Amino acid sequence: MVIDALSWLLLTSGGLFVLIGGIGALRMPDLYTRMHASSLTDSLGPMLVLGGLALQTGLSLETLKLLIILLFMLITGPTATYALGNAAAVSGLTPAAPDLEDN
Amino acid sequence: MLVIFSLFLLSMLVVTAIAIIRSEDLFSAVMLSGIFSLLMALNFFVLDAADVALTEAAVGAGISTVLLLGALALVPNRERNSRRKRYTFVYLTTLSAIVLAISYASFDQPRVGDPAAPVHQHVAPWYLEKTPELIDIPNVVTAVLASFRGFDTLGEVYVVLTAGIGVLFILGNSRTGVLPRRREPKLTSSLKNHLIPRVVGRMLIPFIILFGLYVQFHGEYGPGGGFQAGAIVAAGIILYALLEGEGAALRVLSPYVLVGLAVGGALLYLGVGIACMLLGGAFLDYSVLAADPVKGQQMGIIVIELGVGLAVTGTLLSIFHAFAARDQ
Amino acid sequence: MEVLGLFNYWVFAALLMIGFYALIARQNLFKKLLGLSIFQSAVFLLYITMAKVDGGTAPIILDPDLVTIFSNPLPQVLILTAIVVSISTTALGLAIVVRIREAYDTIEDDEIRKLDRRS
Amino acid sequence: MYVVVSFAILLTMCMALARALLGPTVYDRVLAVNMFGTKTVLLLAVIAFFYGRTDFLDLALAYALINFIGVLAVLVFIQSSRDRSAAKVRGDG
Repeated sequence: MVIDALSWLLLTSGGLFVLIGGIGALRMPDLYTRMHASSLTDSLGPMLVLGGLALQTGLSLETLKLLIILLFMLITGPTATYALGNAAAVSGLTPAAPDLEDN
Repeated sequence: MLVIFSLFLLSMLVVTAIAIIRSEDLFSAVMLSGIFSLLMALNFFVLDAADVALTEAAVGAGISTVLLLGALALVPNRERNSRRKRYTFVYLTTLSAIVLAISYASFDQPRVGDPAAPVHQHVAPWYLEKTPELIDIPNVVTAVLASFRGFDTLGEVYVVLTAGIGVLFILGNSRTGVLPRRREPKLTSSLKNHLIPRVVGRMLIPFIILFGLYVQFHGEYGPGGGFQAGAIVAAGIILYALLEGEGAALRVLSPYVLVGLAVGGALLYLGVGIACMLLGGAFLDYSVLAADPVKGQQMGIIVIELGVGLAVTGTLLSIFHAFAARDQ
Repeated sequence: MEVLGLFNYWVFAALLMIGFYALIARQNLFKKLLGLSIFQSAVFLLYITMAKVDGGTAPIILDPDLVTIFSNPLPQVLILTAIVVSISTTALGLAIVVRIREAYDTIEDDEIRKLDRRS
Repeated sequence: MYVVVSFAILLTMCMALARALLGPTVYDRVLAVNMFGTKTVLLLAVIAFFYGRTDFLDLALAYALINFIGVLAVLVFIQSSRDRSAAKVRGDG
């Protein structure tokens, strides 16, 4: 019962974080801030959602599969973000930060 | 509930398709077609087609983006912006009329998921009923693919092989025959000076190949089979080519090995069929392969799935190298 | 709800014609190939839609004694192979486009026709 | 409850799609595709649980492994096209 409640809590908060990341990716002003919004929630969201799902099944082959999926997402997500940010920075894309120009 | 999922996913599919057609930047069109493929896989999954969704995942996520980009590197990047678009209005009205006509005709179609639809009445119940008895593997899709409709699948494998041979003939080099020529890896065409993607990518490759083998040999019990496994293994090796340069990948698996894999896989499939004939059965009737017909069927399915996997891996990798080795 | 059951067919029709529009109205050969693959995907969607059975699940019989509703395996088999065939044939088309670019230095259909007429 | 999570993911997918359509630069579109890929993995996992067919997690695993390749291919493509145009400017292309 406690595990069930905990799993629902993880699932809903995961859904919330995913949604926040989506809003950030849509509304932020330039590429780097969008990447910031989406990549952080792309790591936290799967952790919470897949963790919640893992609590649903108990200890079984499914838990193992979920953990493997989570592991690969945690490895590849930040790498892809790094590569993308690096490519954008090398190509000369600058952050749109009007406040910095005043200093 | 699933109806609403479908509504969402299908509407996104149409929006993406329109965006693909409208965008004049071909690179964005390729990116959007990646999203299109993801949405298509989700739709297949919601419609209960796990095997098809896995195929779409294996092909759409890696291979098709890589091939489209490989071709895009050799052609102009932008569509010419033609101001005078003649007949656009005529086309749009005609095609909208056809859409409306098909939609109107759909009111005579059975509703989606109607169990009384004609398509579910004839041969499908027989497959579902007889598979446990005749072949005794859980995945009916694999059973139908490899055994009941094995002849059809043989044809498909040869179509894939023929397309691969066609690509090699069209893009091959005149000096070295139809095989793409070996070339020193250009530093620019790999991620050699990006340490993090290289380390992570190299770590992933064995897992991708392992997962491919799992899909290959678990295909009788869950979603999977030769087509999916071939595409996944090919994706793993393409990842190596992206990280270390195309030449390095060619040193691991030379063009001759790849063509050998493709042809060998296809011949393995054909050979099983002929072996069945020699043992006194019909072409591709695996029952004669072992003393127990059910065991014979299972043996036949495993061997021909292996043939399919080898043929698909070899063909897709040959196609990839043919595009990658082409000079601008 | 009864009408929503036909939504898949409408999406099929729309995708089919979107792909066909690219084939006939766009001049760029690469775009034509993308349109062709959308056209193919529309057909895949139609087949998989027909395979669905209400309350069914994917046709993997884990326990033969348990009576469950399964979706129709046959259209799934046809489409499974068709997906791999479609990527190979698209690659063949792309190869031809690459060669056309090398021969004519353009991949716009009307410009190629113009060059052909001139020679 | 699975429904709530799946709708959150579906809405996020819509936003990612909007970003892919709007995206002023190439990189925005790549970012959108990457986001879309991770959301697909999550949605596949949640729907597998919703259906009660948890043996279909293989699909999510396939995407978790292979999605990465698309992004890297895009980066190689961008890099090589930049190098090529740089070579053209120098006059040795």
